[in-house]
Amino acid sequence: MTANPPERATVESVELRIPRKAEWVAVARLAVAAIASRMRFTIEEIEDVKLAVAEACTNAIQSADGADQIEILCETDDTQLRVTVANRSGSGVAIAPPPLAEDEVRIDGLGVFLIRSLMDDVEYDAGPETGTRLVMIKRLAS
Amino acid sequence: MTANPPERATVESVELRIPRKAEWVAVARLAVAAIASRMRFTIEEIEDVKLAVAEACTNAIQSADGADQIEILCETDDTQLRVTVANRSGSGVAIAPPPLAEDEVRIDGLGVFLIRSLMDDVEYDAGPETGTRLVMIKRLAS
Amino acid sequence: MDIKVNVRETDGETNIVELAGEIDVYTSPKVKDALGELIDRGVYNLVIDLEKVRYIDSTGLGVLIGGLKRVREHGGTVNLVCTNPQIKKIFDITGLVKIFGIYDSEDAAMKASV
Amino acid sequence: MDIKVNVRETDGETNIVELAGEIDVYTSPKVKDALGELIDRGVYNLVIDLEKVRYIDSTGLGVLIGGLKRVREHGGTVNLVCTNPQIKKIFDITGLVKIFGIYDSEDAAMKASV
Ligand SMILES: Nc1ncnc2c1ncn2[C@@H]1O[C@H](COP(=O)(O)OP(=O)(O)O)[C@@H](O)[C@H]1O
Ligand SMILES: Nc1ncnc2c1ncn2[C@@H]1O[C@H](COP(=O)(O)OP(=O)(O)O)[C@@H](O)[C@H]1O
Repeated sequence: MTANPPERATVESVELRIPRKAEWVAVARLAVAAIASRMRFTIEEIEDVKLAVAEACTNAIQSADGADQIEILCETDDTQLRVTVANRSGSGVAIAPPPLAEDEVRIDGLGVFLIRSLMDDVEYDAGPETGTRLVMIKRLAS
Repeated sequence: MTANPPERATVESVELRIPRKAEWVAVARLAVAAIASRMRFTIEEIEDVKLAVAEACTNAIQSADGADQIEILCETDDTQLRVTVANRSGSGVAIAPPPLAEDEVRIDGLGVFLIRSLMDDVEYDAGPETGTRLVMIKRLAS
Repeated sequence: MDIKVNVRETDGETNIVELAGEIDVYTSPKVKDALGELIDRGVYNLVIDLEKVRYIDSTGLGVLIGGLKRVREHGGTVNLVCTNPQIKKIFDITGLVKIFGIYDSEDAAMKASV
Repeated sequence: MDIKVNVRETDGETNIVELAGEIDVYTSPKVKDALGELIDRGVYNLVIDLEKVRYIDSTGLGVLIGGLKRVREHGGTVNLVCTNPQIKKIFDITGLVKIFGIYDSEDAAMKASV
């Protein structure tokens, strides 16, 4: 016998694609906040999701993989919000980020650290085929 | 010689897909407002675009064509915001809207009238192949 | 992204319906139900206060028009309180300013209601 | 979705940098430039007022940390004014509360600055 996943309420999805540019992250942030507001999240939880998604977009922008779009998929049900942030690159190959100017401070991992702190579940995969995908889950208090 | 269209500034696109349900229209509205805010629109113009896009989504919901998603494409350049609202139906066939309850008032055309009043340019096409598409343009003051 | 409906009785025959939030395709049924309930109870003079409404679309306008139609059958009135320029503009361009009384305050709308 | 930077000189050596809006990957370079300009001019004691900041992300934090690093080379200080619980929370979970002085008012931050 295989373990069946627990039965799930109906999933409703919102998909958003923005140019992979800093000036569009605010749009993703506000759209995701609007989605989270439709659920039973508290204001603090909405802010958490907003920041986590923005951090994921910022990562996608700062990585130098040649993608020109960021895809944000939000899947909601009665229990949780699941957000997938992915680079839409032709090649999908994530390469090293550009070198920083001398006076720039790279606090490596601050973005991902924040995401992990703010969300309940985070999965991160980068592969030559899939590009970089960050999957984050925020659960509703039951 | 053919007439060349005037040269255009770079177009940047944001794509949004929401379930074809009333409770998601607010997400489209807020996302489009966020996009318009990134441009040089006045607060009044942003409200215009917000309402026009919401009316287009409402139409898409109230039509009974079996589509399960609404697709909102926002194309921006230095001169304008162009929003396309389309039903994503399998068949694409738009059929008559459901009959109204006796006490319901159908002010036919109020939605489309508002869209036409609030936007600078509106194109509307419904066909068996394309489904229903509403293309609306709001121009930036030059 | 929600609507709150608060009904207040007054000394006279008029009831004040205070709406707060956004009236759109999702929330307008709630407004419709609230108005319908009042009218079913025989309240035909309504002041609808839109001061806390940040957004209204054609479905919201449809609900207000529907309410007006119903109370008029009983010689009633619907007077609106609205100063928000964006919302007044919607009543302007749709021509609904000519159908509803639109006032700057509840007091003014109440006076017009009798 | 923008940031406003307002620099105010005071009687002493400290300058107050008042930020208003959202500090994210798009707007943080503007904050970085403003801080860099001050530090280039030899202002090494900064009070950064975040009371009108509604949102800050890791790039914004990075800019503040970068500023702190630079002024510290000259024995300077960066003290923050912040009471917004959501923003304080970000400084908490990242451990940055231990690196910055965070105060409830400009007065308190100014006093700590000397
Ligand atoms: N979406 C992504 N696409 C490609 N690379 C990524 C993505 N997210 C993170 N990375 C890579 O992981 C590294 C570490 O990310 P992160 O922990 O957030 O550090 P930082 O806060 O400095 O951006 C980044 O420098 C980047 O190279
Ligand atoms: N996106 C759409 N998809 C399918 N049908 C539509 C769409 N938009 C409008 N329609 C059709 O056009 C009719 C007129 O729309 P409209 O002028 O907005 O009237 P109303 O304000 O009563 O919805 C609607 O009843 C509907 O059948």
